[in-house]
Amino acid sequence: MKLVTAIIKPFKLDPVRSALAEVGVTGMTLTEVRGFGRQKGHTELYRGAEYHVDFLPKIKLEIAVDSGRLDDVIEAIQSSAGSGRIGDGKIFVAELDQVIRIRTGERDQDAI
Amino acid sequence: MKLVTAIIKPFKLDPVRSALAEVGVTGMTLTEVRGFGRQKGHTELYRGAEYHVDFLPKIKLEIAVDSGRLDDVIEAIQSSAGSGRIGDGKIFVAELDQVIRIRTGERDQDAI
Amino acid sequence: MKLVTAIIKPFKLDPVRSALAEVGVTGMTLTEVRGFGRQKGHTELYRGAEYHVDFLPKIKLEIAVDSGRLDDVIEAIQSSAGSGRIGDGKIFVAELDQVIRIRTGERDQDAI
Amino acid sequence: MEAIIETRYALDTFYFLVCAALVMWMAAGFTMLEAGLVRAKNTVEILTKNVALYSVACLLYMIIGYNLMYPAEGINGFWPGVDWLLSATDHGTEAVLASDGEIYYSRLSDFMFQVVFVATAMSIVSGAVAERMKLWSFLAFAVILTGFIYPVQGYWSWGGGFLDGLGYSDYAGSGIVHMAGAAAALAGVVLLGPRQGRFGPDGKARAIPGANLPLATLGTFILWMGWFGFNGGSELAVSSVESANNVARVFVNTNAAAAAGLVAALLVARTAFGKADLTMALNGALAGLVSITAEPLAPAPVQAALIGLVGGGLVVGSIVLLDKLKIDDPVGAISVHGTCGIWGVLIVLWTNSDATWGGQLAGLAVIGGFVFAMSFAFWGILRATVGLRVHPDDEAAGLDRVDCGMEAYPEFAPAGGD
Amino acid sequence: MEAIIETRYALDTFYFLVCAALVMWMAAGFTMLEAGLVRAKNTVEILTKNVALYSVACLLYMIIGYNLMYPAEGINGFWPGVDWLLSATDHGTEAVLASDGEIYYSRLSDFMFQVVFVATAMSIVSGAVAERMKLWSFLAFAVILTGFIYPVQGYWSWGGGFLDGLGYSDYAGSGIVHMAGAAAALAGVVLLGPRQGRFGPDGKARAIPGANLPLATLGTFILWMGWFGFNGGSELAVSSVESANNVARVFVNTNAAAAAGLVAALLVARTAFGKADLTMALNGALAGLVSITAEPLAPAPVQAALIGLVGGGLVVGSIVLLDKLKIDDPVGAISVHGTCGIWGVLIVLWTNSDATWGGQLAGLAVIGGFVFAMSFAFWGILRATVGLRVHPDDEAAGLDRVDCGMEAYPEFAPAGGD
Amino acid sequence: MEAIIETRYALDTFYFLVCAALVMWMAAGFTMLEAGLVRAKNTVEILTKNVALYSVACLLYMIIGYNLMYPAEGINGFWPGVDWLLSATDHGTEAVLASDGEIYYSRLSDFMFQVVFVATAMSIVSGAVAERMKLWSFLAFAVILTGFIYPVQGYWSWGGGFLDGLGYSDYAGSGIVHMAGAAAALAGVVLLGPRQGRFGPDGKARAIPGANLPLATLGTFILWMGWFGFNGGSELAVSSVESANNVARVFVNTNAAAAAGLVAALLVARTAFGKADLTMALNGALAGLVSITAEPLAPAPVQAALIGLVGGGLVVGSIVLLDKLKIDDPVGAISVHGTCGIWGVLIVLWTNSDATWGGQLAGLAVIGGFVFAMSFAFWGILRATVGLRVHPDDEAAGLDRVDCGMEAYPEFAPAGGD
Ligand SMILES: Nc1ncnc2c1ncn2[C@@H]1O[C@H](COP(=O)(O)OP(=O)(O)O)[C@@H](O)[C@H]1O
Ligand SMILES: Nc1ncnc2c1ncn2[C@@H]1O[C@H](COP(=O)(O)OP(=O)(O)O)[C@@H](O)[C@H]1O
Ligand SMILES: Nc1ncnc2c1ncn2[C@@H]1O[C@H](COP(=O)(O)OP(=O)(O)O)[C@@H](O)[C@H]1O
Repeated sequence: MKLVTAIIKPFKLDPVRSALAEVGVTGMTLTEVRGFGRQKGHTELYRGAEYHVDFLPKIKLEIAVDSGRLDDVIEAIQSSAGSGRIGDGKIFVAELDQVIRIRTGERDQDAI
Repeated sequence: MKLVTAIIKPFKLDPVRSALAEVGVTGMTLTEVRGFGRQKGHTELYRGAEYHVDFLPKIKLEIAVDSGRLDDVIEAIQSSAGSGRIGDGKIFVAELDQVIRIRTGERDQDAI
Repeated sequence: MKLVTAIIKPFKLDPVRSALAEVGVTGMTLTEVRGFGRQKGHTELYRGAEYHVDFLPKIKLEIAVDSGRLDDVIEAIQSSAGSGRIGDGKIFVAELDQVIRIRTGERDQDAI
Repeated sequence: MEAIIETRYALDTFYFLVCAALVMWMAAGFTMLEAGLVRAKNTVEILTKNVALYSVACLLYMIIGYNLMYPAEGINGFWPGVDWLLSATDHGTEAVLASDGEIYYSRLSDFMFQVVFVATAMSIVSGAVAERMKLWSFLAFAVILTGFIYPVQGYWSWGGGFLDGLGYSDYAGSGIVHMAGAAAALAGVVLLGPRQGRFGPDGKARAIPGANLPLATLGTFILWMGWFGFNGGSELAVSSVESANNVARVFVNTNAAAAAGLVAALLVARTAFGKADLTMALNGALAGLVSITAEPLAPAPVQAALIGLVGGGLVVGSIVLLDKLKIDDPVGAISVHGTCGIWGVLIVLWTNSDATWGGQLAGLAVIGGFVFAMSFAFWGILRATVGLRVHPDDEAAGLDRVDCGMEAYPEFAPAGGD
Repeated sequence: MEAIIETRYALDTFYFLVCAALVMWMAAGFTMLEAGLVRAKNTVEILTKNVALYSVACLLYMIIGYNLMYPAEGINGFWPGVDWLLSATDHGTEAVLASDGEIYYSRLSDFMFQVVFVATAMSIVSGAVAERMKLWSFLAFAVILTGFIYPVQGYWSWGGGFLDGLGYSDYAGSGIVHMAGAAAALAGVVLLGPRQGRFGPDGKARAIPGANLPLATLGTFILWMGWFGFNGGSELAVSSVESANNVARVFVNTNAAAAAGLVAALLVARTAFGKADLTMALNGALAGLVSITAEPLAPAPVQAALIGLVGGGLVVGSIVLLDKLKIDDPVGAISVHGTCGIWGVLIVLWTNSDATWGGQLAGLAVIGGFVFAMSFAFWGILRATVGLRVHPDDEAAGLDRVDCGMEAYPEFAPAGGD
Repeated sequence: MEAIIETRYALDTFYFLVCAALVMWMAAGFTMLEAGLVRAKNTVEILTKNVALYSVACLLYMIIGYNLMYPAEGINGFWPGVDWLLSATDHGTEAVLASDGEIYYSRLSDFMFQVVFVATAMSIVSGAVAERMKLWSFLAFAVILTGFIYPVQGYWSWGGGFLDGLGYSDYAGSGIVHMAGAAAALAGVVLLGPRQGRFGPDGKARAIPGANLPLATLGTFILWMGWFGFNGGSELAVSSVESANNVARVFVNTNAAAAAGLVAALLVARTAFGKADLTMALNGALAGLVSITAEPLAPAPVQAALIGLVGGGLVVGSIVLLDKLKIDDPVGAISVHGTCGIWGVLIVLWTNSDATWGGQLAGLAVIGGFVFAMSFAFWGILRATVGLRVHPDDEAAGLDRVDCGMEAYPEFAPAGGD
C-alpha cells in the first residue's frame, strides 16, 4: 500500500476530489497547509511598513491506496490539479507498512 | 522505528491520549484535519441555498515509536478510539529511517 | 529521495528557513500542529476552574530532499532550530518512492 | 403656562424614549456577552436565542404582559386580571393640561421603556442555559416568562400590587428584573444539568473557555452603557430641578458601582487565582451594576462605589461556589443577577431610610419563590413533553449544526466533530 | 413666552441631534452586518467600502446634495437647481421668536439628520455588490448617488417637488431611502453578475456562508437601535404633547414591526428549510423595520406588528426568488430594502387614510424607475471605462489582498489561496 | 417663569448626561480599536487593560481628580489644592431659581461628563504601549494619570488656572485631553522600547498586522459616534436658540472633519503605498476628529472638513515618521492624538479670532511639557522598581498567557508558541 500526499492549490480541491472519485478513491484526509517554493509570495505594506508573505495557502491531501491503483491516482491528481501555473504543487508517494480501520479492525487492503 | 499516524474523531482525543500514556508513549504531534470517507458529510441549507459539508473534522496524531512497541501502540489506539460507529478513523504505519532530537542531537531510539 | 519532517518551535521558523535556504532547499510545506512531549503544558484557571493545555503549538515542516542532501538538511535544521530548551522538537526522516511536480509532470530528482 | 406643561411632558417623554433605546441596546449586550463566552460550535444558536427572545418578549408584552403588569384596575393585590393587546391611545393634550402635572409623559413611551425591561429579564436566562438546551423549548419558556411570570410579579411591586403595599423598595429592579431572571435561570439549570465534561469524574469543575473574549468585553460595555437608561430612566422624570439632579446622581452612582465592581472582581480573581481573569472582571462590572440597581439614587457616589465593590467581590465567590454545587452557568448569569440582585435589594437598607427589613425580605422571598416555582413548573412540563436537552451526540457536535444548520465562524474554527 | 419658544426650539433641535447620532450609528450596523456575511478574504474590502462610503456621502451631501434636495427655491417640481456648499448660517434667536413656531429647530441639526439618511441609502448598495466589485468603481458610484441621484429624487418628495404634490406618502423613507438604495443596488448587481461559484453548472444556487455571524447579529442590533432615530426623528418635532406622543408611538411601532419581522422570518425559514436560519431571522428584523418605515405613526402597535410580520415573511420568499433569478445579493439587501420597501409604501394605504393608491404607486414608479435608470447608466459607464468587476483570479484570491493589501483575520483564517 | 428655568435646567442636565453616555461609549471604542490592532496572543490583556483603566479612571477622578481639576477655590493658578471625595450634594431648586441662569445644570451631571473625559485621556495611552507592557505597571500609571497628572493640567485651562488666563483656547480638548494622553503615551513608549521584531536588523520597520480588523473598524465607528457627545457636550448648554444652534454646528463640523480625515488618509495611503489601507483610513477619521476638537464651533462646515482633511493627511505622515524614529506605537495613538492634537490647537487661530498665537503655543508647551515630564518621571520610577516590560519570553508567548491565563480566541488562533 502507498500513501499518496498531494499538495494542491485550494481552489483545485473540488476538481481533484471528483477526479479521485472517478478512479475509485473513497477516502482521504485533508490538511490546510502553507507552502513555500518557486512560486514567490508577495510583499505588502501595512501602515507603511513592509511584511512578506512567504508561505502561500495550500491544501494537502493524504490518500492511502492499494499499490495497484497508484498510477491511476497519480494520474487523476495530475490531470485535475494543474492550472499550468507555477505553484500547482507536488505529489509524494511513500510506502505504507500497515493500514488499520479502527472501527472494525480490518487491515491493509480491506481497511483502505 | 515506525511512524504511526492515527486519524480519529476529535472527541476521542482524551481517551486515546490516556491509552497511549499507559503503553509508555510520551510524545506525539497533533494536527487538525478534515476527513472524507464512508462516513457521509451532511447537506445544509443556508439562506435557502444548499451547501455540502463533505469533509468532517478529524484529528490526526503522529507518533514515532520504536518498532518493538508498535503493536502495543496500535492496540492502544484501536481500543480507545473506537465508538463502533462509522467514521472512527484509520491507523497508518510507515517506516522511519531516522529520528533526531533537535535539542540534544540524540538519534533514533534515544530520540523518541 | 527522503522526506524530512521537522517539528519546531514556532518562533524558530525564520532562522530555520534561512538555514535551509543556505543549503539549497527551495521548497517546503508548513503545517501548524500541536505537540505533546517531555515539555509539559501548563494548567490555567479560567473563572476559577482548571484547564490543562497539554498540547503546545509547534510548526511542522515537510521537506522532500534528494538523498544526497539529507545530511546537510538535517544539520541545517538542527543548528538553527535549537534553543537548548526542552521542547525544541524532532526531526523524522522517511523514504519517498516518488515525487512528481504537478505542473510539469517532472518526476523525482527533477521534481523536488 | 400651558406651553410649559407641554414642554415638560415632551421632555419627560423624550427622556423616557432615549432611556428605552439604551435599554433595548442591552439586548445586544447580552447577546455579545453570551456569544463570546460559549464555544464556537454553539454560537449561532445562542445568537438565535437572543434575537428571538428579545422579539418574543416584545410581542408577548404587547399582547398581554403590559396589561397584566399595569392593569387599568387590578382585581386584587395578587391577581391583575386579564386584558388583551396594548391600546394605541395616548394622553390627549387637554387631559395633560388639566391633570395638574399628574400626567407627565406619554403612555406609549412608558410601554416602550417597560418592554425593554422584560426583555432584559429573559436575556438573563439564555446565558445560564447555554450550550445544551433545545432552542424551541427555550423559546416556549420565553413566551411564558415574558407573557405571564414576569408581568404578574411585576404587578405586585410596580403595578401597585401587594408587595408595594408591604413596602418593598426596588428602584430599578435588582429583584424584580435581575433576581427574577436569575431565579428562572436557576430553575432551568437545575432541571437541565451541566454541560458534558463540565465536571470531571472526580467531581471537580473543568473550565470550558469561551470562544471570543473581545465579543464578551464588547457585550459588557454595551450593558454598562445601556444601564444608564435602565437606572437613569427609572427615575421616570427629568423635567424638574430635583428630578434632573436625581437622574444625574443615578448616572454617577451607576457608573461608580460598575467601576468598583470591576476592580474588586479583578483584584479578588488576581489574588485567588493568580492571574487577571478578564471574564471575572467583566462579571464584576455587571455585578456592580446589578448591586446598585435596587437603589441607585440614595447613596452618595462613594457609597455607590462601596456597594458595587462588595458586589464585585461577591460575584467571584458565588461563581466558585456554584461550581462546587455543580450548577453549571456558562456566563455567570445566576451569580451576577441572582446573588448580586439579592445583595442589591438588601443593601437598600443602608442608604434608603424608607426601606424596611420586612419589606425587602418579603420582596426577595416572594419574587424569588414565585419566579423559581413557576419557572420550575414550566421547565418541568417542557422537559416531560418536548424535552429540554439536546441529544448528547448533538451536544458534542454543537447546537449550531443541529438547530441552525450553520456555523458561526465557518472559516476559523473547526466545527465540533463527530 | 419667549423663553418657552427658545426652550422648545432647543428641545426639538436636541432631539434631532440625538436621532441623527442614532442614524449615524446605523453606518456601523451596515458595516458589521456586511462584514459578517461575506467571506474572510473579502472582509477588509467591505469594511473599507463602508467607512469610505459614509465619508463620501457626508462630504458630497455637504458640497452639493443637501442644497439639491432642499433648495431655497426649486426651479420647478422636477429640477431643484444647483447651489454649492452647505451654508453655515443658522436661524437667529429673533427670527425664531418672530416666526410664531414656524422655525422650531436648527437648520444645521436638520442637515445633520438628513446627511445620515443619504449615507444609509448608499450603505444598502455596498452589501449587494460585495465580494466582486472594484473598490474604486464603487466609490465613484457613491459620489454620484449621494451627490446627485439621491438628492434629486429626495427633492421630489421631501424637498417639495412633484411627488409631494401627487400625494406620495412616505413618512421616513421606505421608498425614498430604502427602495431607492435597493434600486441602485439592483442595477449594479445586474451589470456585475453573480460571484464565482454562486450558481452551479446546473444553475442551482450554492450557499456561500458568511465568515462571522456574531458580527452580522451585532450589525442587526445596531441597525434596530439606530432605526429609533431614523423613524423617531422623522416626526421632526417632539416638543408638544402631540408630537411627543407621536414619537413614542413611532418608537413602539418600529420595535413591534422589527420583532414581528424577525419571528416571521425565523418561523418561515424553519418551516421551509427545516432549521432556524439565523441570517434569515436577522433579515426578517430588518424587513420589519423597512416595512414600517413608510408609516410608523398611523398604525396601532398590533397593526405595526402585522405589517412587520408580513415583511418578515416576504423577505424570505424574496431572497429565495432572487436566487432563482440568479441575482446574487450576498447580504439580502435588495430583498430587505427593495421588496419590503415596496410593501412598506403600499401598506401605508391600510392605516393612513390620507394616502392614495395613485400617490403611492406614482412614488414607487418614479423613485424606483429614476434611481434604477440613472444608476444603471452610471454603473454602465463605469463598467465600460474603468470596469466594475475585479479580475477572476483576484476574486478567487480575495479582494482584500488585491485592493487593500491586508487580511481581516490574518491569524485565524487562511487567506484565499492561489 | 420659574417652571421655565427648571425646565431649561432639566434640559441642559439631560443633554449633559446623554453626551456623557456617548463619551463613556468611547471607552468601548478604544477597546475594540486596540483589540483589533494587536495580535491575538495579546488581546485578552489589552481588553483587561481597557476595562480596568476606565474603572480606575472613574474611581480616581471621584476620589480626588475632579476636586483637583475644579476646586471650590484654587490655591493659585498653578496649584488647585487638595480636597478628597466627590461631594454628593447638588444644586437646590431655590438656588437654581435665584441664580438668574448662572446655575443651569446639575453638578453631578458635570462630574459625569468630566469623568468620561479623563478615561478618554488614559485610553489613548493603552494602545501605544500595547503588546509589551506589564499589566499592573500600566494600571499603576493609570492611577497617577487620572488622579493627578490629568486633573492638575486640566485645572490650568478648564478649572480656571493660569493657562485660561493666558488665553489658551481649546474647546473640547485637542490639547487638554488628546495631546495630553499622547504625551503620556510617548513618554511610556520611549522608556519601553519597541516590540520584538518590530524593527529589522537593518533598522527598517516591519509590519505586525492586527488580528481582527472588523473589531478595529467597529471601534472607530464607536469613537466617531461618541465624539458627538465629546464635542457636542462641550458647548455645556443646549437650552437656548443660540446654544442649540451651536451644538448642531458642532455636530455637523465634527462629522465633516472625521469624514474628510478618513478620505484624506485613504487617498494618501493609496498614493503612497499603492493600496487602500483600511487601518490608515480609520486613523484618518480619528485624526479628523482630534483636529476639530479644539474648535468645532467657529468653522463653517467646509472649513471643518478642510481642517479634518489636513489632519487625515498628517496622521499618515506622522505614523511613517515615527516608524523612522523607531518609536513603536501599535495603534497609531501618538500620531492621531498627539500630532493631530497639536494641529488642532494651532488651527484654532484660523477660525476663532479670540485665539492668539501666544495662548495656543503656551498651551501646547505647558500641557505637552508638563504631562510628558511627569509621565516620564512616573514611568521611570515604575521601570526602576517593578519594571515596565514583560520578560522577552513572555512577550514571545503573548501577554495573555502570562498576565491573564487565558486566550482571546482559544479555538481560532494558535496561541503564541514557545
Ligand atoms: N521540496 C519540497 N518539499 C516539500 N514541499 C514542497 C517542496 N517543494 C515544493 N513544495 C510544495 O509544493 C508547493 C508548490 O511548489 P512550487 O515550487 O511553488 O511550484 P511548482 O510545484 O509549480 O514548481 C509549495 O508551495 C510547497 O507546499
Ligand atoms: N484512503 C484513505 N486515505 C486517507 N485517509 C482516509 C482514507 N479513508 C479514510 N480516511 C480517513 O479516515 C476517516 C474515517 O474514514 P471513514 O471511511 O469515514 O470511516 P471508517 O474508517 O469507519 O470506515 C476519514 O474521515 C478520513 O480522514
Ligand atoms: N514520539 C513522538 N512522536 C511524534 N512527535 C513527537 C514525539 N515526541 C515528541 N514529539 C514532538 O516533538 C515535540 C517536542 O518534544 P518534547 O519531548 O517536548 O521535547 P524535546 O524534543 O526537547 O525532548 C513535541 O511537542 C511533539 O510535537
